Amino acid sequence: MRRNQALTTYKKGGIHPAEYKLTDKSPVQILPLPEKVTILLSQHIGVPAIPVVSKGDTVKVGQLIAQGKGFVSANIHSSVSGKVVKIDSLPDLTGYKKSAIVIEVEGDDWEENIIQSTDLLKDITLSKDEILEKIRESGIVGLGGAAFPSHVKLILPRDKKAEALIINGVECEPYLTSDHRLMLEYGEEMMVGIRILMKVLNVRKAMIGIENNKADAIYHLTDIASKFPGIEVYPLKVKYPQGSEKQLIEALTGREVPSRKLPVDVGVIVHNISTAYAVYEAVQKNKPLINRIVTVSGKSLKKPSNFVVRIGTSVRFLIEAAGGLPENTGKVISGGLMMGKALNSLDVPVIKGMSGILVIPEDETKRKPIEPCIRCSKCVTVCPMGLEPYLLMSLTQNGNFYRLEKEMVLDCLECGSCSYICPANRPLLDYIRLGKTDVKKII
Amino acid sequence: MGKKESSFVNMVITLFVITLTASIALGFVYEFTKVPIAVAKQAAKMKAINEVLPEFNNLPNEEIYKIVIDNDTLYFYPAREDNKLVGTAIETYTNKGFSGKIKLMVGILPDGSINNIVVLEHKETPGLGDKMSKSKSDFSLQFHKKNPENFNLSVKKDGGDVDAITASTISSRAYCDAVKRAYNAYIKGGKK
Amino acid sequence: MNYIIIIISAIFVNNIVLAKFLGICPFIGVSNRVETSIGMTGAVTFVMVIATIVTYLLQHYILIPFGISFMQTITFILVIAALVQMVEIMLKKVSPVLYQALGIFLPLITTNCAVLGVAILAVQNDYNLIESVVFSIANAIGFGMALLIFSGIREQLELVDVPEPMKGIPIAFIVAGLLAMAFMGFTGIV
Amino acid sequence: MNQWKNFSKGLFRENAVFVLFLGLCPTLGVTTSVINGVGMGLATTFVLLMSNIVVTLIKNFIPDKVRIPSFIVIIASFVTIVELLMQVYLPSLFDELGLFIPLIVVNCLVLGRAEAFASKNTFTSSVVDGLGMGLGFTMALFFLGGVREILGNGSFLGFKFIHGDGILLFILAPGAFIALGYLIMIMNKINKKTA
Amino acid sequence: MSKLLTVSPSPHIYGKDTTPNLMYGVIIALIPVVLASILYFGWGAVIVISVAVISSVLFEFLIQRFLLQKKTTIQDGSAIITGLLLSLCLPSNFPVWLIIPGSLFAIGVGKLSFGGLGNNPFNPALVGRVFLFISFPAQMTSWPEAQGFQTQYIDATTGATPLNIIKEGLGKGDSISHLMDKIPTYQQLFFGNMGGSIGEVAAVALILGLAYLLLRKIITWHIPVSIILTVVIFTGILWLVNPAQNADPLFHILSGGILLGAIFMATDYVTSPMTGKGMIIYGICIGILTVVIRRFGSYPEGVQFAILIMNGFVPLINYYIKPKRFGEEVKNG
Amino acid sequence: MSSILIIILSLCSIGIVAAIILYLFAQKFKVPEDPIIHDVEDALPAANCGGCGYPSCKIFAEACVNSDSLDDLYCPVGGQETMDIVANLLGKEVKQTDPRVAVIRCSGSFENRPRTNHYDGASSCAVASALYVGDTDCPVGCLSMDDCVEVCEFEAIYMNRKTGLPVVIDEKCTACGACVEACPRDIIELRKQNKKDRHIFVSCINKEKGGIARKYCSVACIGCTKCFKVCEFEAITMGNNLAFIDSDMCALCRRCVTECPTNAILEINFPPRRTKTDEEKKTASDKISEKVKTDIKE
Ligand SMILES: Cc1cc2nc3c(=O)[nH]c(=O)nc-3n(C[C@H](O)[C@H](O)[C@H](O)COP(=O)(O)O)c2cc1C
Ligand SMILES: Cc1cc2nc3c(=O)[nH]c(=O)nc-3n(C[C@H](O)[C@H](O)[C@H](O)COP(=O)(O)O)c2cc1C
Ligand SMILES: Cc1cc2nc3c(=O)[nH]c(=O)nc-3n(C[C@H](O)[C@H](O)[C@H](O)COP(=O)(O)O)c2cc1C
Ligand SMILES: Cc1cc2nc3c(=O)[nH]c(=O)nc-3n(C[C@H](O)[C@H](O)[C@H](O)CO)c2cc1C
Ligand code: SF4
Ligand code: SF4
Ligand code: SF4
Ligand code: SF4
Ligand code: FES
Repeated sequence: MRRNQALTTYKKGGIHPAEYKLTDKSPVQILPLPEKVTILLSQHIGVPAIPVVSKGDTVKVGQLIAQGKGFVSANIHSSVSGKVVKIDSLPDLTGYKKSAIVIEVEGDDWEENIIQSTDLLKDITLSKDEILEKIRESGIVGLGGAAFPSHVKLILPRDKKAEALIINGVECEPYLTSDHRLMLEYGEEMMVGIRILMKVLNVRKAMIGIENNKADAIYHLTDIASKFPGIEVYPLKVKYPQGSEKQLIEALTGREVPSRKLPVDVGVIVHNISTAYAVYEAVQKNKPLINRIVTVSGKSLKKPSNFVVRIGTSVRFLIEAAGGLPENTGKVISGGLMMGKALNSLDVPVIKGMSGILVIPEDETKRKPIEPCIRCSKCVTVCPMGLEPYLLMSLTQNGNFYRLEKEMVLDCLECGSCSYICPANRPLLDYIRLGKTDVKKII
Repeated sequence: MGKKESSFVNMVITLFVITLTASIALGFVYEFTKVPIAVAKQAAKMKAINEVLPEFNNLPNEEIYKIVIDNDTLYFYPAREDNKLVGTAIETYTNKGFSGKIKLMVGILPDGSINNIVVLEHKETPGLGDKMSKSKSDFSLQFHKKNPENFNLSVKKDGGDVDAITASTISSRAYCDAVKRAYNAYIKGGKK
Repeated sequence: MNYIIIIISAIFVNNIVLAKFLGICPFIGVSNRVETSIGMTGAVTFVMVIATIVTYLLQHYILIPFGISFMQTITFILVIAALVQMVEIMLKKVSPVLYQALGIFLPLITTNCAVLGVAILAVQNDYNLIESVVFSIANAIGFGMALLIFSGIREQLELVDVPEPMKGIPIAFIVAGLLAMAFMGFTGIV
Repeated sequence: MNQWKNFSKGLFRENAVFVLFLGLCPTLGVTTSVINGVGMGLATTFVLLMSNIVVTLIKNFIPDKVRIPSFIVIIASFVTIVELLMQVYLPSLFDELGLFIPLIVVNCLVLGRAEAFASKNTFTSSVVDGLGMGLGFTMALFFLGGVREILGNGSFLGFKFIHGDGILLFILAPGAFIALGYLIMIMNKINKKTA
Repeated sequence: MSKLLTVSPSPHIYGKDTTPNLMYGVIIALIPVVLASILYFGWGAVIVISVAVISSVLFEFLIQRFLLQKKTTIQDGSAIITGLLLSLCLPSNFPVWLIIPGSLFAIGVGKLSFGGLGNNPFNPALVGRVFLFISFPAQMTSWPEAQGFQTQYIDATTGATPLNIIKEGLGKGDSISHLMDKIPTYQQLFFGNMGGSIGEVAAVALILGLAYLLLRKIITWHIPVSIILTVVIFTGILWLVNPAQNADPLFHILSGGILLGAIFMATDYVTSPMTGKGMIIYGICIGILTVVIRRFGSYPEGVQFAILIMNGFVPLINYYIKPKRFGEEVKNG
Repeated sequence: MSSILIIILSLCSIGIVAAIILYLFAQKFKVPEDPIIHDVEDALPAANCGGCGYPSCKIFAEACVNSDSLDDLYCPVGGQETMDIVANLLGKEVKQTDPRVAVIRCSGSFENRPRTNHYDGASSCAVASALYVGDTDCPVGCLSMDDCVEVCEFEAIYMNRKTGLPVVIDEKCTACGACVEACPRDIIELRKQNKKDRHIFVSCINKEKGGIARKYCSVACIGCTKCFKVCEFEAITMGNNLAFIDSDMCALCRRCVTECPTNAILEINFPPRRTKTDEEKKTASDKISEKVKTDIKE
């Protein structure tokens, strides 16, 4: 029904990196259980969770092992069954050490109340508050990247009202296909998840934004959406960073979220497609967030695939499953090419927010030598937030934090479009990020 | 060292004494230089007059008279030898210079021909327009002993007889304009 | 029309800094920030106008009638210095805000040849009182414009990698030179 | 020895133009030729020296509040004297330097020295300082005038050594700035090396 | 681990544009102009262009290598552009021994004094050109006639440029309609047949270059379009008010260096504003200044001064004119 | 002669009128300002360098006058002398701060600390440190990207490219603390300046348990407490698996240096040891201090 509609997108800036969606035709496979998982206690934005098990305890799949304390925090559940062998500081994705629980896998013993069948449970029986509690208990965090505890987003401030729910199916990063596969394979479950979210938020309308390069998903979801009142699919023009909350909202509604305001301020709430699916599983099947789909991809990999992975599995294990680390590997990236984190070691665990592992050959990783800015203004043109990256970078280098704040450095999404486009290979985002941290320190 | 404190009386007295001393000193220097300065100023003009006119033995600047023509006021300095007019120096100007006003002293002989021309004042570009000064180029020599009756006071580009200074047509044109102005004034009533 | 010519001439064609070389010290010294140069321009305008008025009166009602024009320099500077100090003292008390914005530049302006220069030029050009005022305002604007452009460029240069020996004053002079070169394009407009 | 240091600092280490950036207007304004530059420099030196002498002699009798006005009167008197004398003896140079002669009064260098040095030091030091500073200033004007005359006019001290014109720009306003910019850079380098 | 992983902040992929890419793009866009100029001026053009380009590149190399003692950047192509554009606004009989100080000034003073590519506030080619114009006005104002391929260089037949004819004529009190007979027709102006500097003879070649630059997205439309439109509107008004004293807009656009300036010089990244809004303001001011200088000033041509003057204002424009920030105007429904 | 009279009259009257008006103005619009601020400002070096943490010398002078004690106020350029003068002027006590000098508390040179990955981002310690642990596994070790070198206005630090560690030139260091601020890893410490620029300090700030620390870096402090036990002057404190030598207490006896099993304690600018046993056991610090000397000479 919306197939012939003109494609919309946001107005300002944006780039178009190569897509490399190698795995968009690979069905999701279930990854075998590893021998050991390392579950970090800080997988979300906010206060780290506090362990509620101790060394030597045996745990089941789905058992609460660490509790989120404080308003912005999330529970953490065991993703495997077995014995807790260590509660210690271990390197996280940045290599710095953070608290983690290490569990040795023994069998696959699930908590009893989790419904393991794959039947679609369409009826939403729980009340609004019960749902919210369920989501909180299940430790669901945003799976679109930021890993912000989802229940917090669902509790609207008293004076604000949401008019619509926006579901982010954009997946604008190169290589990544986990959301894409999810939409194709678990479309109906996801729709139920969206209905649940709509119920909690008390909205009549949900808009699913999908970029035009996922035509199959658009067709598929448009078909099933007709069975779910209020949910509509909107095809979008391909442009990075359309997946970013603010840009997506503008693309779909024409509203711009003002600087340092939240989406609720323009009457919408954004959730990712995988988050909606996780909500479905939590509410309908009692299943906490213990696994997720991770795209393991890269041109040099033997078997690029989409895996369902237990949280805490080591990245090395995933790469082995995808054919092993090629000889010429330069970088291993968690997340997408544009926003992902390069890993300094393969012995780090999968976390809730990890949507992909990319293996990039050596010759493609080298940054080119930095040249002086030629003031071509390309970075200004592509910045989706209307900032001036070249200026932000040199202000950071000169330590002019007062002016940096005035130039709205805190609005930067860290989308990387500016560094991508710069013909002089300037590490714009590297410095802007630093500038943001420094500015946050002084205000 | 003990400085004086800044009381009202002290301040006024100090300033008074200083200004008094200063003004006395200045007054004397002024008195002393008053006449020489006037002489020096006259000397410059006299030098120009001398240069543009043939030998004379009167004091042209004491016989100065002015002629008003088309709203222009020009000063004339008649030169006589033994009471016989041998030439007239005319202080003339133009505003058409590349950088504004140019002042010339033009010496005209009784027969109407130009004896000599000296630039009194100009702001033309050094190296270009300033070549109209005698010390910088021979431009002004071409007017020597020419009678504008049969010497068209325009640059060649405009159909005249004057060779313009290279790359300074504007200055040359302005120069001619000033000379023309002097000549016209001379013809139209300056001849005394 | 006369006023327009005075204004255009003072701002563009015979810009006080770029063509006449007056007020170079503060031009070089106080031009690293755009904001300061705005303050400086305000202060200069203020002082220049007042100084031109007072010196005009002085010239036409004291120096000329008494035939002592040679005392121009000494009387003008004395009056200007006293005036600036008076203004400074007064501002501090009457409007601390204004003092904060302009006052810190005032002592600098006393020893700024632009003010005395404009006062003398106004007399030399035989302007009447109103023309003198227009002349001084236009010159102040010309000064301000040059200062503003200059501070903009210098602020930008601070963010780039100027060769070590050229840093600071030398490069400022080069910029001033190129700017003066560009402004030569206005030659002949009036 | 000490006085020599006192003297030479004005020439190099604390050169008014190249290091302290004072008195820039006359520096740029009159240096179309060496002669003009040196003439201006010497006129300034004279005023500087004389005012330093007078200030250091009477410094103890001047109350603080009227210090600046008194200094200005003293300086202005000497400037006027220079003006008058030049009109008698060097009328053509006086015309060339024009406005910049009365502006010696506001040359930050002169007042700055009176205020910062002469009002605090002994007679000999003040004389030496005035001389050093003034000659340093003259030297700067000499260099700048030299560069501009050579490049802009192809002559030195009025003696023409090339046929035709020089690079006009250096005689005009922009050339003054640019030449001074590079001179300061070179001076910086020299000062740094000897430091 | 045998081989070490590489770690760097995101993003991990980069676009294809590089500085040399963009610069060589501009050089390609200049090819039609160069060809046209050789066609009309012959050997003179060849000599002037090659001397300017070679000396610019050489000076860039020598100064960076021996005075600044850093890596040379001649391979990025910007010095070639500077040399090319400098030569394109010289007359084709301009003596070689003056071209060399011109490129030295352009590269040495205009560019490398500030630290080289990207730092200079003023357009180096124009700095060189205005330097020559001011320093050697005689040589800079003798314009060979465009008469098809010629073999003579210094002693080429010279004539006045259309703008000069107009300026001088008006100065003498002639009226435009009278003067128009003396200058080339529009068709000649468009395809290139007039006295003038090497690069401004053929409007069509310049417009080809503009098309290429826009297609390859090397520049945006803002600057050229706003300059040209402003000149058209401003001269149009003057022309309508007093056709006897003012030439018509089309003449102004096609004659002299407006197209060359608007397309290749005002657009120089380094010396033009960073935002669309800023570029338009910049363009409009250049247009106005150009006409003011042409019409009221001493010089017949004003683009180069106009661009240089506005180069001076660029930092202020960048300081005050900001891009529209996301979410600046709240559009709620 | 009458013209002289006119001259005298006019100039004097202008002078006197100016004096009177100025006086009246000064009286009428008097703004109380503490003259002492001016005096303090005069005493300061007028470098306006910001080393004191205030934007200009004048503001620092105001701060000195307005605060109750001068404890937190220190002008690094003028040094203790200047602060004494200021204290005298204000009649306030100054805390006696000994002259200090910066030291680098990391010995994780390329040799001592294996690299575990390759960094390819913007060359800035701050950027790298915010991104991740760095190109070794030590989460607190030097990142070798010159942030401290760039920030030093006195050119008192340079990077030794062979070791990948910065080196402080003691004579040039003014202890302004800029590098301490700049180092994202807090490696740099201002320590008491001893005679002949001698230092003894634990050149490591890693708080991991011994075994782990040692794995990252062969000269890490492993918290074995041997030095702590041997120090007679109670200059050494232990905490979090890390020893710390208080420069105010240390008597430079050098006992701890030889005691340390990992050579984590450095002695700099000491004459070489003469005993035979020490010859073979030439400490890492000896090597480094020799290196420093030759580097400076170069
Ligand atoms: C510090 C912080 C506080 C937030 N607070 C709220 C909140 O109070 N309510 C809400 O709905 N979302 C909140 N958010 C969530 C954001 O709106 C956004 O959904 C989340 O950061 C993920 O967005 P992204 O992946 O586009 O960056 C917060 C996010 C952050 C980082
Ligand atoms: C530059 C940028 C790109 C993003 N791209 C995507 C994306 O492709 N898909 C997605 O679901 N979220 C993306 N996000 C995150 C969203 O902004 C937002 O956090 C998310 O949709 C909120 O849903 P969640 O809380 O359920 O994760 C992106 C964020 C940024 C800043
Ligand atoms: C810096 C500069 C100064 C100039 N000064 C003068 C000048 O003083 N007098 C003049 O007639 N033209 C001057 N010109 C104008 C040019 O030489 C102009 O092109 C010339 O007058 C016209 O050329 P033509 O004389 O060969 O016809 C100057 C040009 C420039 C760039
Ligand atoms: C679109 C474009 C236009 C350019 N125009 C000029 C120019 O007019 N003059 C010039 O010297 N360099 C020009 N360059 C080259 C380069 O940007 C210039 O040399 C820099 O100013 C040197 O820092 C241009 C480059 C580009 C990409
Ligand atoms: S990373 Fe920040 S500054 Fe750069 S384009 Fe994205 S939002 Fe703009
Ligand atoms: S894209 Fe790069 S070269 Fe262009 S303006 Fe931005 S930082 Fe400068
Ligand atoms: S920054 Fe300061 S403390 Fe650090 S080495 Fe330099 S002078 Fe010493
Ligand atoms: S000491 Fe600190 S600032 Fe200096 S290089 Fe090492 S990590 Fe960087
Ligand atoms: S000499 Fe200093 S402002 Fe002119």
